[in-house]
Amino acid sequence: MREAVRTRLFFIFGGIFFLLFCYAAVDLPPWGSYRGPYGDVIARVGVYERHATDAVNAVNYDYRAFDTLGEEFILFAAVLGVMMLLRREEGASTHDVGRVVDKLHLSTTVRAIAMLAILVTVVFGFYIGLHGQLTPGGGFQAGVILASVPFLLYVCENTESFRRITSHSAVEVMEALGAGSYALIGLSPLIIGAPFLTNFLPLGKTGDVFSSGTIALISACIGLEVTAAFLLVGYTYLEEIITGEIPEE
Amino acid sequence: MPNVLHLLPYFVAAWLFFCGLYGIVSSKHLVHSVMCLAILQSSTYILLLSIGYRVGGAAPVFADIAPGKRTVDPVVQALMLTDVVVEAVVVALLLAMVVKAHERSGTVSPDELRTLRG
Amino acid sequence: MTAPSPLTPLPVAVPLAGAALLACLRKWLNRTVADTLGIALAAATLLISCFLLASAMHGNSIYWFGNWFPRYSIVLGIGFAVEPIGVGLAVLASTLTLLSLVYSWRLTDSGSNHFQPLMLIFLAAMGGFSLTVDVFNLFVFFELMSTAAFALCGLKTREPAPLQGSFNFAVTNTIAAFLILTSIGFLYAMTGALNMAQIGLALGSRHDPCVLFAFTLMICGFFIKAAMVPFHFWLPDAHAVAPTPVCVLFSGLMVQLGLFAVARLRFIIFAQTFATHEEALQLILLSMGVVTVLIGGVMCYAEHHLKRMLAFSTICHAGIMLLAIALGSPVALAAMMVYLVAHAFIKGGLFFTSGLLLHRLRAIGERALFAKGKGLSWTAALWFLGAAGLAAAPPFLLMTGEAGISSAAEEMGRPWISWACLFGGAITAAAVLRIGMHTFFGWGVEPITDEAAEVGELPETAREDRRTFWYRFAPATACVLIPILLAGLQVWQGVLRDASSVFTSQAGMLHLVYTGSTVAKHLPGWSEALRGSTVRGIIAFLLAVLLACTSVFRLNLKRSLRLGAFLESGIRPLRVLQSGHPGDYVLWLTIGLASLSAASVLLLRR
Amino acid sequence: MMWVGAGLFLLVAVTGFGVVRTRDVTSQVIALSFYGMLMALVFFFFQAPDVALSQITVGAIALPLMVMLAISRLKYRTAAQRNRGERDA
Repeated sequence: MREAVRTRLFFIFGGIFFLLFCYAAVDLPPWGSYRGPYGDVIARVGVYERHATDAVNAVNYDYRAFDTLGEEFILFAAVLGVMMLLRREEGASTHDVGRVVDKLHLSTTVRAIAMLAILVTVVFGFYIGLHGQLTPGGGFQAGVILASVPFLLYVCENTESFRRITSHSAVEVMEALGAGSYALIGLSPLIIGAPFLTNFLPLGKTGDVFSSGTIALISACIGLEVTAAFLLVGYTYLEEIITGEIPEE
Repeated sequence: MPNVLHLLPYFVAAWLFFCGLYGIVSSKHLVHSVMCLAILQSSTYILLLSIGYRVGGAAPVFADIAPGKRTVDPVVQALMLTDVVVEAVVVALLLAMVVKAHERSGTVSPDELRTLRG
Repeated sequence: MTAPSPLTPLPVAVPLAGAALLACLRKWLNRTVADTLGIALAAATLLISCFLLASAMHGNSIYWFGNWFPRYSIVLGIGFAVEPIGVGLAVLASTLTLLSLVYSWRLTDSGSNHFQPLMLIFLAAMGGFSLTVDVFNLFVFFELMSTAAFALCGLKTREPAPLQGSFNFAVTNTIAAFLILTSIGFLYAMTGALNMAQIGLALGSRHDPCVLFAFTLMICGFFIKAAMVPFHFWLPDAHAVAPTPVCVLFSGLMVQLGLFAVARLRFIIFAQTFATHEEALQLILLSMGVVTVLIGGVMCYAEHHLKRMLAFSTICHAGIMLLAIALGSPVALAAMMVYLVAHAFIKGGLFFTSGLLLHRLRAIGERALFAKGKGLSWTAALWFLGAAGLAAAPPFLLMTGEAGISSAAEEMGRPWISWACLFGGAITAAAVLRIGMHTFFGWGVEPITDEAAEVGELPETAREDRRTFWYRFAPATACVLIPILLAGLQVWQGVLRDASSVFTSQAGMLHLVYTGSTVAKHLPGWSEALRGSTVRGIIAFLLAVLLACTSVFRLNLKRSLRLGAFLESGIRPLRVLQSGHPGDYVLWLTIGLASLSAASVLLLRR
Repeated sequence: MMWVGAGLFLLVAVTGFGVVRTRDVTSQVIALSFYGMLMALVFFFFQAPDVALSQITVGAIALPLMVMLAISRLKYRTAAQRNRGERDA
């Protein structure tokens, strides 16, 4: 189809869709007047039942933990997919086109500051991850933050250490372990006859780092998986550039 | 006639959906299409966020507020967290396809990808 | 209340945990071990699902994850309904996955062992999708299924075509996911619930534009997955390029699960919505189904790439299943499920057989295969049996499903639906027969071809080894024989009918969610419709043979009799639409979306 | 409060359209990152700190980073193939 025709047709039908969307939205409850009941019930009972002060994470890792299991495996499948799509085909020879030489030379001061930034990021990541059940944050956010550390290394010119960290098989194992142990945490209550993903651990004292039973544990698994997942995706994209080898056609 | 202000977020969601579709339809670069998909996705963020919002409601974190206080809906926020992950995932996977397609056929323009016709 | 079986979460949890294990050891496992583990896990899932099915036959129950029972009328957690239809689909999913994994044993490219874990994740997603009664959980499994499918579709990275096919697939299906999510947002805003039954209860018979729009968004999302015209463009592209074992899962089950979800929504969430507009809704869905059957059938006959041809035949048959859903009676649903099971195996068998041809003859285009298959008697037998199965000829199970659909249609005063079934069966079978006559007998002159058939599909197997081992034949043979066996077995059809009386009743589902059990009503069978359907099946097969002959022996016929040859060259405007351009596909998606929402919001309101 | 929120929403709508209309992918990444940040601000403003945090990390950083990596790989491949072509010629 010619482009002009395509765009014009789109404006007609897309416009109709937009107008119908707006027309239908008129009957929705007005903005700012959420009326429950699902969220209100959870906000009311979550703290008492789960000893978790962050209701969002109580929903995510307990009331609707099964959704989150699916979500983590979506991430897992996608990382497998990215690695598979960008894999080197078996038997394909490579040739060296030369690595990208870093043109940037950072001064010692900048590097020192970068190292400080890395340190702060690591601390921040762990803080966010460990207090998931208490304050906003949790395993997912912590994972993304921690995964940014090797990228910071990459940015301040240390490509070799980036490669050494991210190309390690341990990263892949870590990712699978994170996802797998989430499934295992879900399976373990079956032994005592409780349903899948029951929060079977002692709930602890509200406000403690080690409170709310499996919520903290699941959060940690997710942190592990997400950190590794983002590292793997990043490395897979960068592999060619940092090793300077591209496969022979 | 309800106040337009009370429907604005829904209209914005509809608009973003429209924009995302428009971007993909008129795209000339596959990476551009992928980013338009991300915009399309943000339509669902706005919709979910505004559904669970309550005027004067606090954030559903009871670390520093008393339990039982009126809060916004925690459930939609949990749904949005899932949504954020889905966005990242889809983009990563689509980009991998674009990169590989470029390696195989040397182009990133949807107009030139014509091995599947008829 | 009936206590749910403790096995309920395992059809999802076992393959997921297994996928993590396999991915963890990926680098250190050699191919054989990885394959064995994959097959063992799929077999374990199949076993568990069978046990679960046995327990579901004793009585329906509901499983609450995390032990979160509903408080009064508010459902707190996520539930899995243990009822024969959903569990039956999980069994079907694990059977097909097991066969596919057996087929891909050792020889086909496994993408450095990424293939097996992705297949297991795909399996888990299909299982969860068919069991869940929570809309958001349905979305999560939809997305999980899609993500695994996108990756699997692009497995063959040596060629450009698979990457383009999977890109189109991924873009359209991701938009589908957002449509579903938007609809979930609307439903949640209106009812404050995510459990299907609770939403249905809260909505009642409301049918303002808001509900209707949410309905349209939801069904459009699932129609994209189910490849209904005009949302179908991604399907042939994806199927033509995906590896054979993956095609089997795509065509056999993934597409139909979209329709299954539409049925779930229609009968549970929106059961009361259309109480006063049943007729108008039927009209919209039926017309969509008819268009799908027509376009799918005509395009199927015009294709010369084996997998593309089979892909269009899937579209055609999915259209027939939509006709059954549109009827909306419990009998029609039971018949549709029978049809789904039969189609899954037959289509799987045909895809496996086309994979065998690609393996033996190193080609997948009709012209390239011309007369090459002489002497491949087993492959030929499977191929022609598959054609008979597609035509719904006796003794295949598809005929039983067709009989049920026809009898339900008769009851609703729409007897023409059986003619649509006959058309769909005949034309798709004719395409399969035509290719079979060309390939295995070398009849007629060299077949015509087209650009799409030239998409050089690299063989999936290693060149050195052209022998065909039993593990390549076995899945294809099983897929062709199972529908014959199932047609002979009457017991399960009774169970299915009773189960569909619960599935189609909102009250039954509500009872299940809030009290943990529900009682199935007994539905009468449709054995008296079987005779008519047998006749139609035979007619369809004969018509298919005739049509294929007018195509194969076109030079021996008068010009006016060359109907097959005319259809084979394709209808130009229809083929131009299949442009392979993601922008075009999204445009068609928008057109479908706008027209369906306009139709439902404006026509169904009143 | 509501009016500030409305303003933010309008800003999102305009920026979203801007991102779509930016045809050059490298500039679009920057726009997308800005858009992600804006979205995080909206989340924070409407009492969704959890989502805001993940939106900052994913929408404003990880996502544009991935796109950047993909673009750089596309460019690298093109340059490498061109170099090779010159060398062979």
